[in-house]
Amino acid sequence: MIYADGTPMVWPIPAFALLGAVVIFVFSRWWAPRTAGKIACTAVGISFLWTLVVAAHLLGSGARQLAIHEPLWTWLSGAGPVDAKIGFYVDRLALVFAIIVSGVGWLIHLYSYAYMEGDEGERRFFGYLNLFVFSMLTLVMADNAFFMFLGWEGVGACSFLLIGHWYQKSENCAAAQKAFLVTRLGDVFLILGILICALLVGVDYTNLVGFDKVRELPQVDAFGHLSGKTVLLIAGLFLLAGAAGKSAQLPLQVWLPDAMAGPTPVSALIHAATMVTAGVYLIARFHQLFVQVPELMAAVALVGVLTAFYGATCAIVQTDIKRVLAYSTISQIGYMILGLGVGAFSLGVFHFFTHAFYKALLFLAAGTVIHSLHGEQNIFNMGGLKRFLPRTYLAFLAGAASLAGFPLVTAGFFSKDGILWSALTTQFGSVPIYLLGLFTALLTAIYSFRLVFIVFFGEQRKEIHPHAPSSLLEWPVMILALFAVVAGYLNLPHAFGGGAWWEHFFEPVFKEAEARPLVHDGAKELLAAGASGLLALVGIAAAWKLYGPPARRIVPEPVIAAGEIQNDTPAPYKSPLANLLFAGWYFDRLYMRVFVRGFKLVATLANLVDNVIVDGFYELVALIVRGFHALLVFFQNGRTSRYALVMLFGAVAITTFALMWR
Amino acid sequence: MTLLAVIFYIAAAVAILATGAVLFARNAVNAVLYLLVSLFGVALMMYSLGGAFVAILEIIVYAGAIVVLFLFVIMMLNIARIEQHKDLQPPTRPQLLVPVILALVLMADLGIAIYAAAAGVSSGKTITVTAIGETLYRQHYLGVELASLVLLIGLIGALHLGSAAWFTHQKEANQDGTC
Amino acid sequence: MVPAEHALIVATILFCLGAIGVLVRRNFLFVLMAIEIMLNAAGLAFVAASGIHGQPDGQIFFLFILPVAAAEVAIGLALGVLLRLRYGTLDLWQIAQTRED
Amino acid sequence: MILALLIIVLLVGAVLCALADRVDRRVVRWTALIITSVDLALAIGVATLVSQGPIVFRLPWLPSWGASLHFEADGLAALMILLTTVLGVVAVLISWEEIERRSGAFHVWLLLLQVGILVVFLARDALLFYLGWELMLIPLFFIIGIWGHEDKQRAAFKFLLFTFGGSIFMLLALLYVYVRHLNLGMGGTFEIEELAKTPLSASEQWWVFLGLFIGFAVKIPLFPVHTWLPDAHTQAPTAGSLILAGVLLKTGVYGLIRLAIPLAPQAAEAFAPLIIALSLIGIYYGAVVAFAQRDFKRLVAYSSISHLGFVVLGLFVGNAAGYQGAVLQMVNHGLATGGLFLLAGIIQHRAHTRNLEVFGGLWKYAPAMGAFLLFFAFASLGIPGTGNFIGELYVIAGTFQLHHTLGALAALAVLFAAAYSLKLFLSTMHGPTARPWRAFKDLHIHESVALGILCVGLIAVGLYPKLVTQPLYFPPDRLVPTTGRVPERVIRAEAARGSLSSVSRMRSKSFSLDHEVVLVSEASK
Repeated sequence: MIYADGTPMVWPIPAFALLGAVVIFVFSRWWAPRTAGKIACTAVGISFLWTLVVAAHLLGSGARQLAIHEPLWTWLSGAGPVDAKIGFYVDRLALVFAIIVSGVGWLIHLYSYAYMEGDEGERRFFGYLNLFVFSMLTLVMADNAFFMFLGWEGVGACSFLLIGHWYQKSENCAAAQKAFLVTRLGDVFLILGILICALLVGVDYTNLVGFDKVRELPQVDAFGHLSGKTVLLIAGLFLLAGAAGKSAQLPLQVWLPDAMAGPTPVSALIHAATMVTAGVYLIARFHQLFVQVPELMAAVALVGVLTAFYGATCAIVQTDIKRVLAYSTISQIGYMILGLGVGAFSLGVFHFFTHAFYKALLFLAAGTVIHSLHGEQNIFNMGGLKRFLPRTYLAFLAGAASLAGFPLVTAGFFSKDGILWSALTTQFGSVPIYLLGLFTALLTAIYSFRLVFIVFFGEQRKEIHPHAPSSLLEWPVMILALFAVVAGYLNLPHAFGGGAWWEHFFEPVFKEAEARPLVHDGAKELLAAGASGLLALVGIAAAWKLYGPPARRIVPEPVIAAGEIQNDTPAPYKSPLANLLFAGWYFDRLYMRVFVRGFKLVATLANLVDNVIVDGFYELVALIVRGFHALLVFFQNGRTSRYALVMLFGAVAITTFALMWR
Repeated sequence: MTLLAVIFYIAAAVAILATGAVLFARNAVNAVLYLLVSLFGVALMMYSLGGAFVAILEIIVYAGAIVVLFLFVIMMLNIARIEQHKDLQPPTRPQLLVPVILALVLMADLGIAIYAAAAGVSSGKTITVTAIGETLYRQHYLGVELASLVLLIGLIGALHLGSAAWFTHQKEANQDGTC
Repeated sequence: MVPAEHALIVATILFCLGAIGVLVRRNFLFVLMAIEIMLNAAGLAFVAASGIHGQPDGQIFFLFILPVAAAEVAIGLALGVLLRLRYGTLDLWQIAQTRED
Repeated sequence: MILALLIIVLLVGAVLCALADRVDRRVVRWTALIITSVDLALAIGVATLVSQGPIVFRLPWLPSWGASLHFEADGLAALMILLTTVLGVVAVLISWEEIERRSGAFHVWLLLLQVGILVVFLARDALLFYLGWELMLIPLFFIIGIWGHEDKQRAAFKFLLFTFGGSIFMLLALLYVYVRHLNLGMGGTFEIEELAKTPLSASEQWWVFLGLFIGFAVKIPLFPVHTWLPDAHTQAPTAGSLILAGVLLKTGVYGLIRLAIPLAPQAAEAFAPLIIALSLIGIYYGAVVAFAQRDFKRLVAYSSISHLGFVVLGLFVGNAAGYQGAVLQMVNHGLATGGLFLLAGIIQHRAHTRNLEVFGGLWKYAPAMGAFLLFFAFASLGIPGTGNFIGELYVIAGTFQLHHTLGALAALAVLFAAAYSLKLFLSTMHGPTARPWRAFKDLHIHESVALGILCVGLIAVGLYPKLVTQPLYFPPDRLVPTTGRVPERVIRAEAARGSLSSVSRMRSKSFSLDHEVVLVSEASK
């Protein structure tokens, strides 16, 4: 599977994942459930290895090629702008995403091999998981926007299936449906954005250029004489809306907290590491377009920072361990979008890189906790697990520290700090955005360590004797913890004597688009890093004060059974602000009441209209015809005198007519 | 106003009144007799119009044969008086409404047509039987044949229906013993 | 000299009376009589016409009407007898009723 | 000759089925299966032969009027025939158990229905086209009327009267053109080619197009005249609604392409805005009402109104993308909605009800059926990887080129499609198991084969749409014209972009057959 000139083929990477899925779907019925898991893990494992082979080839010392372009066959053709091949294009951006998707994906497959043991729909689960990895890989490695859209929708479909894995409970189905429909709305905007780009410059990633020429166009005729800039702005906003849909940014983020209804490995893989970051990949891929229009970059940055703030505030008051992490994911992706919005594309991707590790780690550790507590998800029913799950505790601590941005040691610190620094210094960044980002960093530190102290410290609240997790649940978590700490050093900024290797690594991809001058005047950067590090420590101290074991509980402890927590569950807190934050600023309730109920009403009305008015019209016609029938019967009642009368009438009519006519 | 005209108008009046009487007769026999009177009226009119031979024929064939036939049947089916037979009662006013209107319209039409045609006055000379005979057998010989055919068919029909009636009557009679 | 129009008008009147008779009378025989009246009126019209033109053809036509009328009455009365036997009445409206249900 | 063979095989088959009925029910089914598979083989033969050139078969029929049995298969017709024969085989497969009483007569009607459809797709003679058009109705009337479900008589009559009413206008229009052609001294002929050459004034064309359009709109069905479809579908037996949804609706669109547009090109352009509006209304109306349905088949019926709205939209948008999307959607809709109707029949055969509220959690009892329903539900909402996505993408792209807000409107409809498809899937397969279904067995072999054929078809078109779009291009000049009214601004935008992406010169005089549309053929790309 290596081409003549030595470049490895790219198509096997998604092909193996797809093969695994197909084999499981077709044959697993006759095998033991466990074999499905084994097939799934091996398939993704091979994909991961092959990604490494491709990576080695690309990043090897004598690497001549910057990217591999491998068109397979013509897919869409003959329809004017809609022109696409099925083909793969792996440049450094796609490579990083592919490594994360297949690497973290593989670890999660191994974890879920143990986690999902004995589950009723195990075969189905692993089939969908493989299908998901396949879709995600095609998404990141497609060579044009239309093929990417295939992966994009495939990922949406798989998340629908995996969220609704335990389909017996109707809440899970409702959550799955909500996830699919909200992301589908985002996809509608995305396809429109792609179409505009296709009409303007074509969407083939190998030469995604020409946006600057379009910007100069005073009038673009295909779009009602709008100026080039406004057309680009519209296209960019559509793409941003598509990204917001998939990456759960404001205002389309309502589906992610409910998506926690799926099994925990699903949350880890889809709703932490891979799918939700598709929006980041999209904006990174179309950075040429975004950079042309400053207002667009401002919009992206604004959406990013607002979502980060929104996510952090909501995470503080959540009671379900997975919902805390879900809101934290929304917040962290907000940071990534912020990074892209201020022009620091490589740093945005770097934050994705580190976030994938520690968020997946946190989810998996949470999974182990839930698994060992037999499904208990409410953090206020947990406590003092430090003693029972020491290794999980250590990993969770590392993850939480990295999430909070514990200075110098964790990867989270470097990636978040880089974003905050560029938010301050780049041409697109601005001070208010930096300050809001900084404040959100404080909130992040608070809620991450609130989680740690409530779950692992203090005395045990409920008499649940947790059983020790199997090894397979623990060592993938350990590996992720390791990366969560080490990954930061990949982009050690100059201020800390590092070579900012990651930014140079992405130089060729984001060439001139890098609006952010790599200004590294040591002192200022050191000061900013110090500020954010300090804030992290302050946050941790505050969390210790508020939620640590010695502290008298200030925040009341709502006790709700696990699992039923949905956006619209009754508010557990007394203070209205806490309830507001708990229910995600009532976004979900608003959408449910306005859109969902509205659509149902319109549907029933339309159905009524169809049956009564449109169909009624034809029933009316039938009625009229029946009316004529009744009229004619009058003359056919069998009595001869009636016939004679009619005859006479005819005779008279004819004679009078003849007379008049003459 | 010659004698013939006077006769004509009197006959016309009698014929019309008699026919009206036929319509509103309550008794079948009275109706037939009124019919006879009406036919006589018509015969007189024909005479005054110069159709002496035809008038005679009318009396002999029409009145003599056809109306008498009616009388026989009425007697045979003994439907004379109205008491037993509800269907003899004359038409009520509402029943008459539509037919009368139509009839009036028809009369108006034909009247207009007649006056429009401006036929003028009858020539007054009676047409001799020889003239009738000549034209009858010289030009209308075909008509005569056809007329005979019609009569033949009428004969056969009456016989056939009559015999059918006779046999059914016999069967019923035998059953309930009355002759 | 008898004005021919009057004759034709009388014929029309007789014809219409006959028509009314056909329409309104319920008894079968009366309907037959009314038809006879109509036929007779037609005959009168023919004779009036021949009077006007002085040609014998009109009267010859009346001759043709006679056998037709005769045949018609013969068959009509025979039918009447049958009706009476079959339905026990000559009331057309009632016969129509019995035939319907 | 192969074209005539296509029809003769079916006629012979009908006779055989009638005879076999006296022998035994199983024999009838097998003969029907063999006949339809032979027909499918012939259709595949036709499809391959067509790439060399259009196949013509002509037989004198009514020379005095100038009507002849003129069958001709070009790319589009071959495609439609293939779809008909595939669905024919699937229809026989699916009614293996379902039709118990008088299955001989059922199969005879089924084969005659196919004859009618093939005649419509092959006819190049207006009279023959009309004959086929009427011939289609009678068999389906009996299929729905006799083997239908509870309210079958009413539904059958409604179906017949609606389509008949429509076809009267069509006949009037055809005859008018024939007469004009005749007394303009060009000789009485029913050849569509020649009829299209009669010089009609604008107002004449307007009326002719209106007549034809009404006839076809009832069949498609477009918005105001669609109410017969849900009734006909809910009461029809599975095979009946499969052929009705899969192919019969396409005859309306095919008629538009083959008859209405060539005969009245300028009028077609004048009507285009109205028809686009009607189809957009149809798309949204169908989707919204589908969501409110409680009956499985009625929901799918309304969804096909929405899909067909897309097809007509694509057809009248006026550019290559739209036209291609329309043809693609015709094929995909046939396969996807056919699959949904198969499943509806299968579920009803087991559960004896179509009420969605009663189902729930059937996945536990019938996972294979659940998987197929999942696939077809996602196909009908246009998930990429299936043909529907590509069809809708082309239509949306076409509409976008025409007018970007309309394009956005068309794109948004995809969200509504997702709403009703998910409702269909979730209310039957997912959710708590409402009633303990005892007799709910999973799929039999013949049912899964039938469904499998449709799945393979959909995925094949999804991953390699040139399967469908390739034959359309031969021969380019004979391509049935798109509305041809490509706005000037699109051409300039294309030219401005000329250097970067695909070259497409769209120059069109009018709608007539011989205008020169150079599309992105494979060679020039």
